[in-house]
Amino acid sequence: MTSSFHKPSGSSWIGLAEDPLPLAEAHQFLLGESAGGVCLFTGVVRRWTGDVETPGLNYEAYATMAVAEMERLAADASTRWPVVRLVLLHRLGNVDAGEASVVVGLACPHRADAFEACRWLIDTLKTEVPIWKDETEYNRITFPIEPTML
Amino acid sequence: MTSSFHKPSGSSWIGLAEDPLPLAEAHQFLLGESAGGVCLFTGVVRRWTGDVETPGLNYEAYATMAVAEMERLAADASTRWPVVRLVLLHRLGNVDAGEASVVVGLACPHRADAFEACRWLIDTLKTEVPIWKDETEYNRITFPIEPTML
Amino acid sequence: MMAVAASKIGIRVNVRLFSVLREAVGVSTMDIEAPVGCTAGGLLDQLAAAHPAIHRFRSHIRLAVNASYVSVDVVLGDGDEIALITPTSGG
Amino acid sequence: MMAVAASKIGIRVNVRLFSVLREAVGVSTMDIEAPVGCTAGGLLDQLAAAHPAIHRFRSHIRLAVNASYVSVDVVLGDGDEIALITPTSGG
Repeated sequence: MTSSFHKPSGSSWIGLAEDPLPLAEAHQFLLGESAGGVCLFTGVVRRWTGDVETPGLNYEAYATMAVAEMERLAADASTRWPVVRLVLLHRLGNVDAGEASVVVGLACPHRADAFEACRWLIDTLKTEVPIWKDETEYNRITFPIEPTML
Repeated sequence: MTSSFHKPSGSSWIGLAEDPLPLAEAHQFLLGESAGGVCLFTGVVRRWTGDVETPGLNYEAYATMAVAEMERLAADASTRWPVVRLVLLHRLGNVDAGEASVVVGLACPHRADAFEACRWLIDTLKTEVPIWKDETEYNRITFPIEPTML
Repeated sequence: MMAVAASKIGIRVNVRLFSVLREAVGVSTMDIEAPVGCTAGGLLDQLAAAHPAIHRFRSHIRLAVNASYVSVDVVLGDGDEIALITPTSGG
Repeated sequence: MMAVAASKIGIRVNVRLFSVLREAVGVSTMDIEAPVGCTAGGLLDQLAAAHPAIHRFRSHIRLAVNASYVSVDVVLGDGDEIALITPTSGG
């Protein structure tokens, strides 16, 4: 799992990697002359939930399927909304509190579509894409990391 | 109207200026340890609407009132949603096609609130804040720019 | 009572115009004398009577006094800044 | 017909476990022999009978074959990769 978030060539940027998320590049990728509305969602690992402290989370994935599902969701979104550009990047491994674990971005001609598609994508990613968070695995990897997973 | 987007000291960053919008700084400002969901909306001047080309737009404001209204909307949002951080920046003067005219960002503990508050803020800004776009004024400023407006 | 006083002593207010109103009227600001007790709506009546462009946009105009939206029945004070706000189009 | 053939000739499939199932069972992958004509649901029955942890999570498990979600009645082929997907929690 040493792959990084390679720059995209087409209109979608989809990725899964252990590197910190390239947030500024993701935002820049969405901006352009044909999209009037750009909605960017960033999910961050919260340190505090009430009085309970979370130092960080570990994210595990069935990586080949997760990428395939992310591609499928992106294609679905593009049939439902007029998507100009799309970003869907998820981080794996240890993510410290305060760091971003996921970024979802949509560029559409109008803002209502950008908001709706972005919301749909993050909601659907959470239920459909085989990625799991685990607080107890943070900084305690006991299973072998498979180099062929991506 | 020579003021720029000064960096904020508190939890809200509100501004109105002729400078290009500080998009990366705005996103960075929203990220932190207590907000799990960050929703950032960027409005961009579209070059094409069907076959009609827009080289750019000119934005005019009743600047003192616009800033006051933006502050009021930010305060309203904070009573309606659990807002951790908020960004509301609007550009004035000439904005070329492909450039951002407005950025609205919300950091909340959970994503549903971030999406809803962000959508409400951009929708309400459009109807309540005294800012006007004008395509014909782009690159043709015929009225005096008042240095005391901000 | 007010009406009698108004005919005797005037107030001065500053009117701000923007966007289509500024273009149609040809100025961005006007110093106006108004009777004491004059409301924001009363001032708008006076301006609409004097300027066909303001009359034309009248049903779309919201009023602000000193940078806050007000209802038409608010009474103006000397030195107030009154803005005629046509539908906004920021974003 | 299938059932008869299944008892004669087997297929080999690879089972993938993640998250709570990987922790509970203690392995992340298993090579399993199954009868020809075995369905994804049939394999899950077999696994649930052999592993109490899989039995315990059974009602929450969705099945994927070769990296796509499938229904329980899909027939497995030799060399298929079957993943047992407990409720996901990405984001």
